Amino acid sequence: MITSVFGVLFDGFAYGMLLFLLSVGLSVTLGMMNFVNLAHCSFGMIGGYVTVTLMNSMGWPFLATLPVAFVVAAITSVLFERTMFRRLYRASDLDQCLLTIGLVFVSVASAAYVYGTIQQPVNLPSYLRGSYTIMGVTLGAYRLFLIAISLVITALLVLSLEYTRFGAQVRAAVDNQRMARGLGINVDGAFAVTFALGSGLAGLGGALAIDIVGLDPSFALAYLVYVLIVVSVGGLGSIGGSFAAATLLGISDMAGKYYFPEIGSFLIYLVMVGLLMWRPAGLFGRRS
Amino acid sequence: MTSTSAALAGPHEHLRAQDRWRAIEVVFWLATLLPFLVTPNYLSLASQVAITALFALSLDLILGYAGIVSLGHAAFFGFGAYAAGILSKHGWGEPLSGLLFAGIAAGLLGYLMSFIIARFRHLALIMITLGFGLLLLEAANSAGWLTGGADGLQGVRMWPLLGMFRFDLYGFTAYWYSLILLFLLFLVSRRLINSPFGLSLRGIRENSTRMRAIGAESRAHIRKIYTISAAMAGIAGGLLTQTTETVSLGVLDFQRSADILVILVLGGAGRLYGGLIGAIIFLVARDQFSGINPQYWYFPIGVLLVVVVLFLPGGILGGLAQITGSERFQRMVRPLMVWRGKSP
Amino acid sequence: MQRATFLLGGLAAALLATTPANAQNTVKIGVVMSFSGQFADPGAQIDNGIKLYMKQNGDTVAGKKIEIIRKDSGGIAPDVAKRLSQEVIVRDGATILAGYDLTPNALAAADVSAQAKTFMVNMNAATSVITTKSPYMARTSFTVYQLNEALGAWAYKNGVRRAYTLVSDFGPGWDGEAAFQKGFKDAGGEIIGSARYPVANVDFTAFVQRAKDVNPDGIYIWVPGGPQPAALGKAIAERGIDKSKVKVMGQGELTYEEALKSMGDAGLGLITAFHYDYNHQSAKNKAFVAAYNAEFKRNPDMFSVGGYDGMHLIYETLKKTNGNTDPDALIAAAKGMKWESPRGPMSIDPETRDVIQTVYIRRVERVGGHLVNVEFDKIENVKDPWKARLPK
Amino acid sequence: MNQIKTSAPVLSTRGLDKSFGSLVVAKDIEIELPQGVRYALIGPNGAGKTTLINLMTGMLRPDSGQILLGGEDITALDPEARVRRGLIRTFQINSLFPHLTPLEAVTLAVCEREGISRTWWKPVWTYHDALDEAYDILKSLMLAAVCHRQTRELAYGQQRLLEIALALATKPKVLLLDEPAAGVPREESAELFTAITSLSQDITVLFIEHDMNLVFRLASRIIVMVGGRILVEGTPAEISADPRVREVYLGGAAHV
Repeated sequence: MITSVFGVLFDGFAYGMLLFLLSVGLSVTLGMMNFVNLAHCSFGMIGGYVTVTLMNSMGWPFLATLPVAFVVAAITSVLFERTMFRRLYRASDLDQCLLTIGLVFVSVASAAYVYGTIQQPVNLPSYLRGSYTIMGVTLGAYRLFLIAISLVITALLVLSLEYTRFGAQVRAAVDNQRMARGLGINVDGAFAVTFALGSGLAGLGGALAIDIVGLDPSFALAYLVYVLIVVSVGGLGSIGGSFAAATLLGISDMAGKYYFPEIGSFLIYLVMVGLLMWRPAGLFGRRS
Repeated sequence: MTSTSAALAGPHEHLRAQDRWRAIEVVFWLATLLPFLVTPNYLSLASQVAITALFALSLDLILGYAGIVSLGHAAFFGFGAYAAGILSKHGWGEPLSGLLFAGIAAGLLGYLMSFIIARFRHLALIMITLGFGLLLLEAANSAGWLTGGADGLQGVRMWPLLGMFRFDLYGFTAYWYSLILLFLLFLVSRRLINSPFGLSLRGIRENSTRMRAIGAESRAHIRKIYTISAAMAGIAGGLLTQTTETVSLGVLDFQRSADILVILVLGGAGRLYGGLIGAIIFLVARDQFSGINPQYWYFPIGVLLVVVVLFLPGGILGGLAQITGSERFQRMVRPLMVWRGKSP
Repeated sequence: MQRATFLLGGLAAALLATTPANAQNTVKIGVVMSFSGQFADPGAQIDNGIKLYMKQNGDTVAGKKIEIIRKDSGGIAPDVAKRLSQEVIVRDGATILAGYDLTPNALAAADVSAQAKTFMVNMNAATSVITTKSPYMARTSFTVYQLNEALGAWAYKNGVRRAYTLVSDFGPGWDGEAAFQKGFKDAGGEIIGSARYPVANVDFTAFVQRAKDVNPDGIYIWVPGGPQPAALGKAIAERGIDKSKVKVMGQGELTYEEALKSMGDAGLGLITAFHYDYNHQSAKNKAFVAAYNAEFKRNPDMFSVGGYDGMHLIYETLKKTNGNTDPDALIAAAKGMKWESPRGPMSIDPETRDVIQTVYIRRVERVGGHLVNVEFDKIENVKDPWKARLPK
Repeated sequence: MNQIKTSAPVLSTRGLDKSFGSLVVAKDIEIELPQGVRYALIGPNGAGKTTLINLMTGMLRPDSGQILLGGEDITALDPEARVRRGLIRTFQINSLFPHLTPLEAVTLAVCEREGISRTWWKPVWTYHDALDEAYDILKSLMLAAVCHRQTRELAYGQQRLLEIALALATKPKVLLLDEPAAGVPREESAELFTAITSLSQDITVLFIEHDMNLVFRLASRIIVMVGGRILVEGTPAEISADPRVREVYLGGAAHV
């Protein structure tokens, strides 16, 4: 019984970490510039396809593809940010939604054209397959890897935002854009870098997600709902909030399926609705 | 657009003039009859456009007028669709009463939901509506005994409309039935948005804090319009069930909620005709693009959305209104407008 | 603003005003299925099967030119599928309906087939009841009952006594569960537990752990295609279920090609019941797979063969009727038709118009460096058992 | 100009306290506003003037103390209910309806007051009385000429006037104006205050204003706040003679 609790916690946490990587970028850009980027998962999809291409066509090892997935997604996103998104920072949310949904459609069709509609397989190296059993709890190797990499990234993010000059500028820009501008902070530049960082993380998340959720052109739409759930429950612009929300949702989803399979599919939505009714601005949000 | 002459005629005359039917509106509604004559092979598409337009109109009432963004409006569409379907399956296939039933059922659900909706705004509101929509979808999937689950509800059979008109293969009955309902509910919406209640809704959209400060009953207004909108969406759903004699989980899908939002924003929210134009453009474009290539039609549709946002912010009608309202455009077209005997 | 409204309305009307070309010597086939969205890949594979058959056999049969009109239903949307089926008949002049990947869509289109009296070939949707909805419909795929009831009986015969079932929580999953349990229990087995997982589930560890906890000697799984089979296969391996002691069984989607690639060795030992695999050993299939590879740079799957055999059925019935597209003549010609498909011998049941075929039992093994489904047992001439039980 | 206290106070507060953590923003506030008086509320930045208005209108809840309107305790009522009883405010930063015309906005407020806003089957223009009333309010504030323009197109000073017009449309007993002339050029602000002081004597007005010339010319009584407390209350003459006030405003000479 106790071991099953630990097992569920572990698996839920790993799943939550995946959600966290996919969502944290959106939370920051939405909180910082009020830009509703529904195409966020399209950047995740780019990362996924980069990994698949490098592995299957060029024979790269899995781990080596991950930084490339990050970089390609980040660069692509900045191109879009500089050419298109920035023109809409002052537009209404609805126009922003429409533009980015349009881009999602384009990305879905493009992926289908280039890669076909087929499920992309990813063949993990042997050391990431299988599992370890520690004190009766089975820990999947890939899940351990996922948790480790997410914790490292979270630590890096928090450290760089808390202790670097760039981090201070970003935080200032999130808190009060106008005042940040007044203080001579290059808000546009800070935003472009943050945007790239967020999309890069989504790209990394997309690459890491293939093994768990697969990859086909519908990825860009299918995981949008989960990402939005994490962002809203966590609170806009809050890394800690996204982390907590992703963990909470991952674990409650897993626990719900394990202990109450009859209502397993309802649980993630019930948790979200309940939390938002309790705290409309999200767990760590300052404003809704 | 100039108002000086009307202003002199007294404050109500100006508003009354805004409320009057314009020639172009009459032309628009007459044009909706064109499919009967010009494209009789496209009547089932036309009826789907009319139903989608009604659904978009229902969303416009809450989003375009009261500023309540919903990513779960399919809940009411789907609830109405299933209500009409289940009624028919259990032996009552009379269309008009079935539609009334669908509207009341969805309206009741909307009324219950409105007590929650009225308390939230912004992202929380969007996500709560989305959450409830998905919960309803899961519930419909689980309640296979009632809804038929993923296979869809089987055994929906409609009696002839008014006892005389069968729902035919060509979609003839389906289209005029949907069109009349769209028109009637459009009239209701038009009346509603020009009423004091409609004015208050726009106030809520524009500045809900200020509404509190002038003592407005904002929450009561929101509850009311949400209920009306839900009932209307339910009628649209019921229409879909009745004209196609099918219902499946697709009516409750997140995709349907997202699509209708895209359609409304594409056409222009808060303009009454926005949802109608959006539905026509989106569905006709989809039909044509997917006819050319059934696999990659998402691409041109996506490009269409991007282009509209970049060049016509505020949706097609919003963007056009800005362009036609601009001085430059007025100067440009004035010579062309001479025959009308007045400036546009 | 209102001016623009009108202009756009007029434009839409003009766009719509294309008239269908009409030629006496053409047989038009409306193919309605998902070409986009979540179910785009099955649609693409069915379409590949159709294309390959037409490439191999020409686009003329019995003196008539065959023209395919493709329509995208975009997912679970019976209203759209129904409308497109109607339109392809009334607007484009199609005399045969084909395609249909999803049950609700096929059920809705069956109404059109029955009402408009149009010959309809269901190339995929696998719920038993579908073919009863139109007397003009035949099926060239399989039914869930056909495969899984056979698998249930086979499992008992091969030593499984206490089984756990885990299925996707929607119609086909329920059918799979019911069919396996019926076959298994009728043979004498005991179901010691069952669970249904949410349709949109992504992580299966919790469910697999539950199954493991009750210690069964067989686990039955019903999973649709997409990313879930690989996730399930991996979860089973991760939870340390020993497949030499516990038989892990399912319908063929569990071990489709891409899923096996993602699973890697985790997939070894999974047992599935299916009607087709590209690894099926026959001359006919070898030629089919080679041609398919050359044309589409990938292997055919159950969807491809459904489309391929569906076209075969249409061609052969047209030959029999000498190009006559009268629906009664076509369906009469289809009834009882037998042929050798890449999947093996198959025929159309003259009573139910449903498919009769061999159900293969396969195990995942490593052959020449690749994981493949190796057939090691088979049950021949299986009819849809669900329809056999219908009151006549 | 000088009013004499005749009637019972329309609005009064008793011992209002409010603090955010250790920051005290209101301490033991006791105010009595008689009918028809034009009160000015002055004090240095951060004295708690806007906070006091927020407390009185219910946008903030006091930690302790009472607010009475016409003798009724309204401390527990929400802002909407206070508005319906005749206590209304304007905002220091414009809080208007950008896409409505002034006529629509003021009509909206009139309709809400009259309960007409619940009806959705009759067009607005059929309510001639409501429209006429709205139009008259706009006319009295010199906004009649622009009453069909969109609010966001109006000049800033006109928008400040519209703030007041909206408040008047609720037929207030007490009108609380938070820096009604904030951002308005000095020449226009005098005009604006003339409009305010010539409002009906049924209305009690309390305004926050930094321009001491205006305050001393137009207010019949003045309250001075410092650090969340009321320093002194009196007629303009009394206030200008008060040494404590002079001390407070020593650094604020620019205002005078």
